[in-house]
Amino acid sequence: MELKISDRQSYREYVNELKNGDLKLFYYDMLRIRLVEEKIAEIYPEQEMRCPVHLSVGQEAPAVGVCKALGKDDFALSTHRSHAHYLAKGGNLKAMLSELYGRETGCCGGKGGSMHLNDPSIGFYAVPIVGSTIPIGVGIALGFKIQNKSEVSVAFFGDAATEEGVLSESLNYAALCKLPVIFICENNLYSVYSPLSVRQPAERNLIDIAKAHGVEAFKCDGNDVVAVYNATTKAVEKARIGGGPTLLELSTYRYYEHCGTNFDNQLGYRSEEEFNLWKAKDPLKMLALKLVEDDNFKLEIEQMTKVINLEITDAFAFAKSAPYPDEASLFTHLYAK
Amino acid sequence: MELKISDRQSYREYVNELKNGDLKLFYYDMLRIRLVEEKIAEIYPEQEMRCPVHLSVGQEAPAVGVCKALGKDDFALSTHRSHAHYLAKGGNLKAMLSELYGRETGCCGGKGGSMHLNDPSIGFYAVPIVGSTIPIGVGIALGFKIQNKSEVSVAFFGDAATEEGVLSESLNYAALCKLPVIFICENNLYSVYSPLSVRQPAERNLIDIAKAHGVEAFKCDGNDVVAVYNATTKAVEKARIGGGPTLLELSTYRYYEHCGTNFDNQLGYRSEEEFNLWKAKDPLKMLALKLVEDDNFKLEIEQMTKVINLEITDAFAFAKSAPYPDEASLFTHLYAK
Amino acid sequence: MERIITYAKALSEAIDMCMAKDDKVYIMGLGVPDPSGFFGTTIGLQEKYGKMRAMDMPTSENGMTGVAIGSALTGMRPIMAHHRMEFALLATEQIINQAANWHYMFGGKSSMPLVIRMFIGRGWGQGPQHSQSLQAMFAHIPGLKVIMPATPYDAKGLMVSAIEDNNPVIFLEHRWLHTITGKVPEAIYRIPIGKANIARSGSDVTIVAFSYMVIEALFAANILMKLGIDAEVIDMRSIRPLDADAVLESVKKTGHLVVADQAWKTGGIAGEIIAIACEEAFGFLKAKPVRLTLPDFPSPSTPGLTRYYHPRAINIINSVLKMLGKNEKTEEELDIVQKSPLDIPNKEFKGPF
Amino acid sequence: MERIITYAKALSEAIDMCMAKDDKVYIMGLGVPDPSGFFGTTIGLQEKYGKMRAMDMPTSENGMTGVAIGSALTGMRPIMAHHRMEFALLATEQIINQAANWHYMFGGKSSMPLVIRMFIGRGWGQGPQHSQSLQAMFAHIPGLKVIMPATPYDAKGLMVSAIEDNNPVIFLEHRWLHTITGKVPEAIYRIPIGKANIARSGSDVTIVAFSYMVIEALFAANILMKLGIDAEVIDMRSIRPLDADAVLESVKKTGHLVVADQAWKTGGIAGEIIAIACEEAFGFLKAKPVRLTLPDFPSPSTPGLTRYYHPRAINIINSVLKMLGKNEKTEEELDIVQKSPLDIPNKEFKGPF
Ligand SMILES: Cc1ncc(C[n+]2csc(CCOP(=O)(O)OP(=O)(O)O)c2C)c(N)n1
Ligand SMILES: Cc1ncc(C[n+]2csc(CCOP(=O)(O)OP(=O)(O)O)c2C)c(N)n1
Ligand SMILES: [Mg+2]
Ligand SMILES: [Mg+2]
Repeated sequence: MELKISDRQSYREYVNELKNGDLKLFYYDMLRIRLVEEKIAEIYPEQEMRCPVHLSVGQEAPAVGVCKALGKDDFALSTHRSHAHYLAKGGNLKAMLSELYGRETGCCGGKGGSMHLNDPSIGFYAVPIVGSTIPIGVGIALGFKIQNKSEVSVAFFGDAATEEGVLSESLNYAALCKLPVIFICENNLYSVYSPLSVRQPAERNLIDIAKAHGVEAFKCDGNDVVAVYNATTKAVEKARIGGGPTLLELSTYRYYEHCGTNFDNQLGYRSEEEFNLWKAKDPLKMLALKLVEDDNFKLEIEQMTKVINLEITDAFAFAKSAPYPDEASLFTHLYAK
Repeated sequence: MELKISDRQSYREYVNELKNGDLKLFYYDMLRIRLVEEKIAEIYPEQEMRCPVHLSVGQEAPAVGVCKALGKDDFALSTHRSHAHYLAKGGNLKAMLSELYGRETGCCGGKGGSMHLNDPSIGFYAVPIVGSTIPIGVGIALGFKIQNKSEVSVAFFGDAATEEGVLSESLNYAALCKLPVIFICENNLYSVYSPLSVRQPAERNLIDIAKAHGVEAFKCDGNDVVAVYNATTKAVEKARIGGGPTLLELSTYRYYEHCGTNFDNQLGYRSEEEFNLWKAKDPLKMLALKLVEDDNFKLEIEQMTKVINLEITDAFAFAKSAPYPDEASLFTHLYAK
Repeated sequence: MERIITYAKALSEAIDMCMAKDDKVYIMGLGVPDPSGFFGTTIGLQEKYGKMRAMDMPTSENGMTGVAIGSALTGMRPIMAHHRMEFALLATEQIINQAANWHYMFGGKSSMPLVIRMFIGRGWGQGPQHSQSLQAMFAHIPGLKVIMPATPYDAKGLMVSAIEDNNPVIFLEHRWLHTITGKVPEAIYRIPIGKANIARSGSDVTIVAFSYMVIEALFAANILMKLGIDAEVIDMRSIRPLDADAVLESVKKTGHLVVADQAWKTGGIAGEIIAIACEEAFGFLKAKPVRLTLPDFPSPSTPGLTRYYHPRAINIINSVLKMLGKNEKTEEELDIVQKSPLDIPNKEFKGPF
Repeated sequence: MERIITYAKALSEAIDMCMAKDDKVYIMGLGVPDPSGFFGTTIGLQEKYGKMRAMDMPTSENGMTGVAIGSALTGMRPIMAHHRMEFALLATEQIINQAANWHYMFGGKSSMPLVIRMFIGRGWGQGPQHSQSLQAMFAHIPGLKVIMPATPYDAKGLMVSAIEDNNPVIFLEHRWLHTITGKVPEAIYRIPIGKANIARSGSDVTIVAFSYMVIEALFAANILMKLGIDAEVIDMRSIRPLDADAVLESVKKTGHLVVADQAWKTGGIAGEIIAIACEEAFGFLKAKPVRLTLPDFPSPSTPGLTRYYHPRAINIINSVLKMLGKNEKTEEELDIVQKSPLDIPNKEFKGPF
């Protein structure tokens, strides 16, 4: 069978016709994120992307599952580890890679680098101060509420961010004003090299913390993109009709080192065994299992991969050939008009 | 009957001999705090105590109940509303009043004013930034733990302080390291003029928040000094043997305005009815009820009052006649040697 | 239009008018709907605009600053108010890392209309954690604007400009100013942020001040006039952007510079102004420039010490006299001994703040 | 004793020696026991001193600073470390309101031995929230000490002094310094906090610098020497207390002042030093003083812009040339074009930080 999928858009159109089309799109988006990240990892050593990068490989399901439940005008706020969220929310790949390359075509015009991906037109901002986008996400929800809009806001954050007091402040205020905000904690067990055990008491329970603040909360398998999507969809529906905030804790795992593009299990801060356990339930693998009934799916994956790789090659070429911002732009955008 | 109680010390000796001696001392200490505060309220309009004051009248039971469960080397940290805590912990009345009068004999040499009462020799510090002494209290407990001491640390704070994220950070760390710290929340329903309802969602529950962080927690009637004492004693015993932190939420009520020495119910931010409800269960009244079986107790109260008033008169005279610090002392104590 | 109102009323009018005109403007802060209403500047707003546009908030300064920032990203124009600058220190991360940077670091794609009011200044024994004046901290940060109006007229016009500005503005109000009165037009008007005002023109010496120190500087200038010295008083109004041209022009004319700032000396804005003058008007200065600031010590509580802590008109006068080679004077000699205590803004004040 | 070690090793040695000597000393910070060990400065400490004295911590900068402060009240001597100054902004309230004030405001009754290490500086596209240099903010606060060592020798001696000091000390480490090498005695030694070092004596011009800019200043001085100009380089080492005497003595000798600070201009410490020179050495300056700083814009990420953002030796050289009335030069003319990219500390560095 020959699929007519020459670009992302037509692949979308194509699968929309099929049974399981949604799931295939989930797969497509996760695969695209993974291939982008792996390409970055591959050529980062060229030293042309001269900024810190935090890869999301292993954590594609939270990004895609959550963002698929959102509309374009909903907002998502993210962290240092934002490539997946940015792409899943609909961010422009060329603008992202250009930003990693520090070029004027980057989504910050080169001023931000990998840790400051953003695109207001699709409701997306990321900054690398742990926890700091959580209240900003709540504030966006407040803005929607005051203006009687039906949009919602999502704050992505990691397990370390739950140690910042600002989470508690954010939960309290979101519950107090019943704001349309969804707190997404991607618990990947680590903060840099530090496991949960040196940062949080064993008795601690994020779900209970949220509930004690008056925020509904659920745990969810963060490697199961469909489960993430369903849980988020419910939270979004509730939020849109004034039902207030929800917190979701998604279990997940990162494959690469915290910052940079190497594998670092050899350092010993986490075990090979643990790593393999998580790889066994890889989010792409898990979703593929759901789709195997469809005979063509293996073939489709190959096709998707080709299409995506073309897009990636193209985007890297675009980024690499774009110019650096000129000296004058150092002095622009200090103040908004 | 003529009691031989000419000063606080001999009163202590006297009641120690009696049945119910402890309770009488509780009463004595609460009464002393109340009389001191009322005297301040009475003569603050003279405009000689030229600093903001936050009176504790109505909230004597938490101060006395908690501090009676502590030893001299245990630490207590307090807030803007610290007169009661300071006195209950064993602070020197003359040094306190001198500080309110800004004199060189003050516990800060005049540099701090009412909001910075302190006496390291009895383990006491207060500062008026809401929430900020909570982690400091935890840090003292950490210091004790590292040094293998058996002392404990207590952090007093109000209901508004539970809205500061630093509480959550403090609970987490105290539980993580099983530190000997006791969190005392005096919930008097208000932050300045703001009731709980505009600051915290109805579903919010401090006890559950603490527990979800891995910290044991209990509610307790903050107008019942004996209940406070018992709850604290249990928490202290647990902490001393390495059992970790406890949080106690004590229900209580302040009678005077937030800052200053007037009654302000007429402003309408709280109802006369609510106020009277709380006055009906006044902590001194409640304890007196427990002691009425003792025939002499009414008489004893009169005697106590006399003794305390003598002490107060004396202390005010001392403070008022003490000199202001000299100009040179403005330039001392910038750095410790 | 010779209407005389207080600084507090001028502010309240500016906020009210902006809220009436633009339903995106809202105000939040601990105690916004209080009977005391931020020294009278927020009274009645909640009744008029409802709880979502004039709101009390939890004691969560850091989180709530993030909330204000987030709301600004949806087009709202938040005003956040703090009774004391010290409380806002909990929000330093949001203010400095986030609010100040977003427009620039995202390549101009987002804007951040946000006014943060902080009360500063001295009085009634508030002491080391309730009377610090940390304006230099914020004035050091690119992307912020920092306003310190001294008069009711400026308070209104600069508050309107601040609210209408698409950038984060730190609006600092010295608590001794709220009760002062001055002419204020009823209509809405704007004063450009970043433009100094020649509060008094003169030819012998330039006295630069902002916020409450402008009051002391003008008083000093009047006394100096009696002593035959014609002082120019420059009210900076904003300290970021800083109107260097106004300072330089004056210094080039007078050749003498005194800067008065009720903040610590080392690393303060007074030093910045002196540095600018020395860099840009080198050769015009006829005597070494002088700054009058707080000494580099924490803010004490007792009136026994605050009387020596805060620079006043007499210190400005004597700095000028000395700079011009004249003999210094005492307050007694000048007959300007203040009758009410030095730790309150006016005779009517009965404490506490 | 001609032992040559890195700045990182010098720091690690200082910390280790102090921990060995005094069991009250402990260190905490996110990642203290990490394999990377704070650029190698904390490696092995946990193995040697255990988890309670070399501890990782939750990502709770504000609370944990309070914890450190509390522990100091029981006699402990905490060292807290932050990989980036920006993270410590969450703790501004504890640092400025609490740590800095306690000794003074409690009338000298408590002391607060506390070292807070913060990494600052540039490189490898870290951008607006990971490479700010906010030293001026802390240097403005009475009660704090702020140290910015430039050499391995100073790093060790000042770290020992900081740990033994009974006051809160902000210890700032520019991340381009950790790999530089220099002579460091093996034994423990102290360098007094608040004393500048004449890193190079000269007679024609005074170049004042601290932290990484000392490296650039010394390089510039060498080139200037070849051009026949004899520059004195003063390494401030501490910026609070600030050794004004060292600056003044030098300026009185040379009559020319250039201050180089890798921080923003407005309200920065470079301006403070110029203000002091103008106030106290007025009449000695033969040309207008100059400061070389970052422009007043946020810190961009791309190497396309950072190359124009950070002042370097060439800028110092040209400032001096201009000040002395000579023609400015290009890096090409001086044959000092840097071969490795400008956004990394050395050729070996392969990114990221
Ligand atoms: C306030 C703050 N403190 C510390 C850091 C340094 N830091 C960067 S990423 C990170 C780990 C965050 O862990 P987590 O939130 O679990 O996200 P993950 O990296 O696992 O995706 C830390 C501590 C930071 N960026 N901000
Ligand atoms: C961080 C901070 N924010 C705001 C304030 C202003 N303030 C002083 S006391 C107070 C109310 C505190 O209420 P609560 O903690 O319940 O204590 P209470 O006054 O009821 O004893 C507030 C908001 C402050 N001192 N510190
Ligand atoms: Mg994590
Ligand atoms: Mg309360």
